[in-house]
Amino acid sequence: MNLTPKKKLDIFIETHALARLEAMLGEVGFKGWSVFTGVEGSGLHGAWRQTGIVEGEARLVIAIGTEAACDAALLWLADYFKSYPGVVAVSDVGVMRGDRF
Amino acid sequence: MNLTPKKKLDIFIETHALARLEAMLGEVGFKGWSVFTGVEGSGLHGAWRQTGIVEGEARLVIAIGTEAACDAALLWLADYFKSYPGVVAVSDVGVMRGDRF
Amino acid sequence: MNLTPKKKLDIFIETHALARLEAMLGEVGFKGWSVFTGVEGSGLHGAWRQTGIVEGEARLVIAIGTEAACDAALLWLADYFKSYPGVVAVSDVGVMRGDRF
Amino acid sequence: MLEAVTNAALTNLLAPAILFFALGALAGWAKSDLTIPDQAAKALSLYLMLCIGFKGGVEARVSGVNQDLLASGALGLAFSFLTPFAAFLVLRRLCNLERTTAAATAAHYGSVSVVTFAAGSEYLRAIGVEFSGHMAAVLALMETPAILAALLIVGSNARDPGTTFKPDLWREVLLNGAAVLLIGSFVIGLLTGEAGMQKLSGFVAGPAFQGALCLFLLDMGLVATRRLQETRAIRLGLVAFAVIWPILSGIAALFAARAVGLSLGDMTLFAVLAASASYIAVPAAMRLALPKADAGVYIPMSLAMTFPFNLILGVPLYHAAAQLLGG
Amino acid sequence: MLEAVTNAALTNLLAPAILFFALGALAGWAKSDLTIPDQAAKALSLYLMLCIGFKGGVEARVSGVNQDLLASGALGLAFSFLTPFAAFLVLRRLCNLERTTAAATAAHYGSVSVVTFAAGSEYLRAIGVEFSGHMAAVLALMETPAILAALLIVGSNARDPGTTFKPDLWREVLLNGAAVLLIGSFVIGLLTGEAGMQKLSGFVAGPAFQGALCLFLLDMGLVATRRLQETRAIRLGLVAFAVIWPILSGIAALFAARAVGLSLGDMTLFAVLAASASYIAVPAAMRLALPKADAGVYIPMSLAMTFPFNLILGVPLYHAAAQLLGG
Amino acid sequence: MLEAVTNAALTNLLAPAILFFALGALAGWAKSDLTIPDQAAKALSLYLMLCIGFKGGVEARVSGVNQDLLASGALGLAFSFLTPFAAFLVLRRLCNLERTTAAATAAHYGSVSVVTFAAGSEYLRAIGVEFSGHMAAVLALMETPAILAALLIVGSNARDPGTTFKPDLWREVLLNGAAVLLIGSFVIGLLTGEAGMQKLSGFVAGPAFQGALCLFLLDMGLVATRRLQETRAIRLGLVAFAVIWPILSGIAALFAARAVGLSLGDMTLFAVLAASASYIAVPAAMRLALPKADAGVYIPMSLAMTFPFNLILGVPLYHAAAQLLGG
Ligand SMILES: Nc1ncnc2c1ncn2[C@@H]1O[C@H](COP(=O)(O)O)[C@@H](O)[C@H]1O
Ligand SMILES: Nc1ncnc2c1ncn2[C@@H]1O[C@H](COP(=O)(O)O)[C@@H](O)[C@H]1O
Ligand SMILES: Nc1ncnc2c1ncn2[C@@H]1O[C@H](COP(=O)(O)O)[C@@H](O)[C@H]1O
Ligand code: NA
Ligand code: NA
Ligand code: NA
Repeated sequence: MNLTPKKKLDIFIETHALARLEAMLGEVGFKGWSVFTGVEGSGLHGAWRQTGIVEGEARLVIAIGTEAACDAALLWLADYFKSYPGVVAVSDVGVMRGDRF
Repeated sequence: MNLTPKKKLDIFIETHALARLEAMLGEVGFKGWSVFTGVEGSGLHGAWRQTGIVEGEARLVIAIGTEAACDAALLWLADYFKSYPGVVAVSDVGVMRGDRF
Repeated sequence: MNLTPKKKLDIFIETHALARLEAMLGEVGFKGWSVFTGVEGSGLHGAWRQTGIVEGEARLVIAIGTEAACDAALLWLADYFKSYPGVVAVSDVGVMRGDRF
Repeated sequence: MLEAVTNAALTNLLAPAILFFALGALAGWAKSDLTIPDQAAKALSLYLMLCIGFKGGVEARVSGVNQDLLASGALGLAFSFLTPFAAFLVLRRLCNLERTTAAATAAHYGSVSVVTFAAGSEYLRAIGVEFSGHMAAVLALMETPAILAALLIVGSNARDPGTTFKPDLWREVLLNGAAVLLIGSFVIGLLTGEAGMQKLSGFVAGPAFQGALCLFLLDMGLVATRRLQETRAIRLGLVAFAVIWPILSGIAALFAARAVGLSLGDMTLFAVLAASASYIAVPAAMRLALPKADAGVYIPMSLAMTFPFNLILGVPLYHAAAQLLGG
Repeated sequence: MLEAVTNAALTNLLAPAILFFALGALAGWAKSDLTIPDQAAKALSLYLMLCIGFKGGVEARVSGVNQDLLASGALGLAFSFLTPFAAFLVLRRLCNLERTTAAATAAHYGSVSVVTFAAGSEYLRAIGVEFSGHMAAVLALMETPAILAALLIVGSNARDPGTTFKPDLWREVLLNGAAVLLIGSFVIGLLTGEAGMQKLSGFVAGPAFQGALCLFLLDMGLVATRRLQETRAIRLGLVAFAVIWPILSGIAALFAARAVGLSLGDMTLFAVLAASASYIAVPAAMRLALPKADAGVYIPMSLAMTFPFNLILGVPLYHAAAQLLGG
Repeated sequence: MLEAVTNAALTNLLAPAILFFALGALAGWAKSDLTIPDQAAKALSLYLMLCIGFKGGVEARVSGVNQDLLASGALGLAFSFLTPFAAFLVLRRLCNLERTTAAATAAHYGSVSVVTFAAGSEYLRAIGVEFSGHMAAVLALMETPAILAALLIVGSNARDPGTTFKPDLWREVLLNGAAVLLIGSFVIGLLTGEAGMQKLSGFVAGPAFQGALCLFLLDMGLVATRRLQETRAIRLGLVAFAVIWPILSGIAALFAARAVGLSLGDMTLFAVLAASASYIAVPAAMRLALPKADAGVYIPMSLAMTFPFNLILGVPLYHAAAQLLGG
């Protein structure tokens, strides 16, 4: 299979920032992303669990895109994470139809 | 730790194709996979959100397997994605007990 | 962007082991992790689906950390997987603010 | 006449269910973070279908399988299957919609909306107009034929010629969950009759049903407004279609219903069905059958334009027109 | 006699709850995409347990802690703990099941199914046969001992000797959610008595409970058929066990129940409990305690064979047998 | 007097809802695997808010917009906005809490808990004390001002000066889901009045509401105990605050309520509101507005200490005090 190298972002972020984050991803050049709900987690800001009562909840946003888009998103995230909980990890992936990313 | 290199597929696909996709994965040699539900997303075919009313929903299928199985799955997916929304990303992972994949 | 290389674990595991697993992750040096619920899956121990009635369910635990923490976790998992279903995959990721992992 | 319609519309507007829809719409529009969990919404929607089907079946058993049932059933099948052809032409010619998307949209308008039907029934109940239980069966029958019509319209070029993937189309179309649950519950109502109703009355009717409808409409309001806000460019032609087509379709349905001699209540409900557009079964089928059709067109139209229009103005309007026609 | 059983079976068959189970089974078998959201199903199952426990507690308070309660409680504990040993032998010898899987399966049959109990109670209510509230406590008591029996049977080689991981077995076994909710609700019912019932009657009994049971059984039908279709090779011996064992176990329970002098209704319910197989608490415990046992054997057996059999035929059968025995 | 309080507390303790809370707490403490699905819990909480708002609106319509409504509304706004300043000082000085966390915690105590209000209303209903429907509006009004107070307290250094990210604070604060649903349902109740109530009575009141409250409190018990067990170091000063502050706040509220002439029932409910602490709207706002505040402090305090205290002892205590004050 002929695969094109791209970057994949795994972004763990609180729900309230989701709309902003997605808008930013679109602006910096991501043509797509997918969002998942976590059920629990832990980090420097403590542990959380999704109970339906106290709604501490985090989302995982997976976004595959070009290195340039990825760098721009990281810049935004670096600023965001100064105040808010969350982490991001970057990895290398291969995709088919590379021009659609 | 003694790790064996394998390939990991992250497949974003609509729910209706899930049964077919899983059957295919089994046929081309994957010995396991896991399926997750997204809550929202965006792509070339537009944005969607899982609301319980209009059920546009995507699944993430994670399948770890051999390079050969991975290539066969990509072939199938390339054909499928000609008509239907979705993307797939391939990455390198290391696993324990390599013969069970 | 200045990224630090870290290891990412994708751990597929049954729900009943979750509390133990998380405790272990904390002990071996992971400063954070996130947990997701699968909706269905398949493996050497057969297929399962989350229905709300017979609750065969698996979780995906994503943990990003140092190579040392990762090795210690793999040791624990190797022992655990001798008796129980589940798999783990290790991959390379880059993170910002490397010292927080 | 106009005054009567206005009064009726006002009565309708002050029904709790409609007000909860408005509350949801307002909250969605103001971007409140109010949300109904998706699984709860799905469960509510299954519950509403179960109730509607079951109550219809019980009532149909009481009144027996009569000519009205056959007539309205046949009419329903005909409307669901035939109107998409007309709608397709209008959407192509007057609204300049791309071929596949036009066919998919036409299917939505040929098919029906369960919640619009529920709102219509509640409206009639509130103003004391009787209707037949078998209209629930007509509802179920009208879900699917429109999908077949769309497939016929698009013909063989529904999917990319290059692909070899063949979806399991017939099963999805004929055995979609909504139709199965509606028809199944109807049959169970038929089989158990009054005895079954005695056991379940407080579950399928009365405050429990009303309350669930309120909660579901609250969510519909939230989802519809949010969907509308996300829609990039709303074309005027499509907005016009989403409002005018239901009126035309509803009036045509009234004439047809009168021709076969349905009662006032049944005429109204049949018009409501004809005027309503699907947002559950048909979108699911279209994703499978016509993946190239643009969901960004048909979902906002049926969910965020036609649905609120019918809910708020359409229902009392069709009833007033049915009265005019001497139903 | 046969005619009486047939009539009873027919009455049972036409109960809405049973028909909804059939609808689900049919839809699942035809591969319809109808599904109940998993969290809704889980919530329904918790709700049913809460109702059963609470109602039982209230009724037990009314009738007081009497000898019947103690006798049936002791009998329940004994059946749950002892029958797995017999079932294990049969599964090993006659069905050739592998040792660990046989023990795990035996535990399922020693334990009980809450929904089968609910269906049995509704059946008795429908035909006007009285039973004691404390049978709900017996239900709760029978959940767990069978698990202990399986652990005893397998002995120390339950887990791989190479592993050092020790699951928190006792907590999971003794404090499994189903048992805690059933017993807890029973105690709350006992404590609040009629006063509590007055507040909650419309929530825990009547149409609300009936309706929830219908919806849950619809889902059980869907899940059971789907599970069956996914089961690779269904061995005849296991199918035979899944149908014959409940009958034998039910009849043994009837004799025991008569011996201690239970009423007709209580005899029937005790047979239903003995005949029913767990599909919630025991599978969860087995995944933890006996991970090498094959869930592809015990889940389809208890969920997709024994459960439907008991629901549709078993319940009226055990009742007829109880009458024969002069309960 | 003491005897009366003890008796009242006992009555309260034996209410099914309180017992279900205790069951949940016990199960959580014993680490049972009992859990309520999160979407079901969320749906229950929305349902409870809808009911409380709607019932309040209907009753407010019956009694008309009177001086009491204005007085208690104004009082509610004042308490919600002003008490956080006092609470902040206490938390800083006496409990040595870090500045931002102290402000966030103070906001929780200025705001209110819907379920504590529901429990208080049920308590009054159970002992036959009347209260006004418009107290539900007071509940809704008290949700938000406390958040504004916290923002004022912390001032401009709420977020890291280095960041340029500006959250959409006002929308989240003013249009939080809980407030929107409560106020919206209240208005719908006002608009539809008795006619609406007739349609929905069995849904929003009686056993359905009581049962949902039981189920939700069961989950609250589970979640609260689990949250407490996960809390690393519980500081004595904070435990003391979580119990003493509500009492002081409740008593202050009683004096204020008597001063403006509220009835005995309304006085009690106003004290309950003042004494209760938010665990839905305020935590969500704080995550956005004061991300540096430690959720590991304010969540366990409001959810796992103050909530159970109010539920079990506080409610009867405030009522007894209201009687003493001659309400
Ligand atoms: N090392 C990690 N691996 C995976 N997820 C993490 C990690 N650190 C943090 N997270 C997730 O991000 C959330 C916020 O992180 P933090 O800002 O460290 O509290 C946590 O609650 C986790 O869900
Ligand atoms: N670049 C991407 N990264 C992550 N997920 C994506 C990406 N592109 C598409 N997806 C997911 O796949 C779905 C279908 O993609 P598409 O065919 O591009 O509309 C989207 O709705 C997303 O959920
Ligand atoms: N190769 C794989 N790729 C992704 N997930 C897997 C894989 N193998 C197993 N799993 C997941 O882990 C669970 C237990 O695996 P197993 O022990 O192989 O039965 C499965 O049910 C899957 O959810
Ligand atoms: Na239509
Ligand atoms: Na049994
Ligand atoms: Na307060």
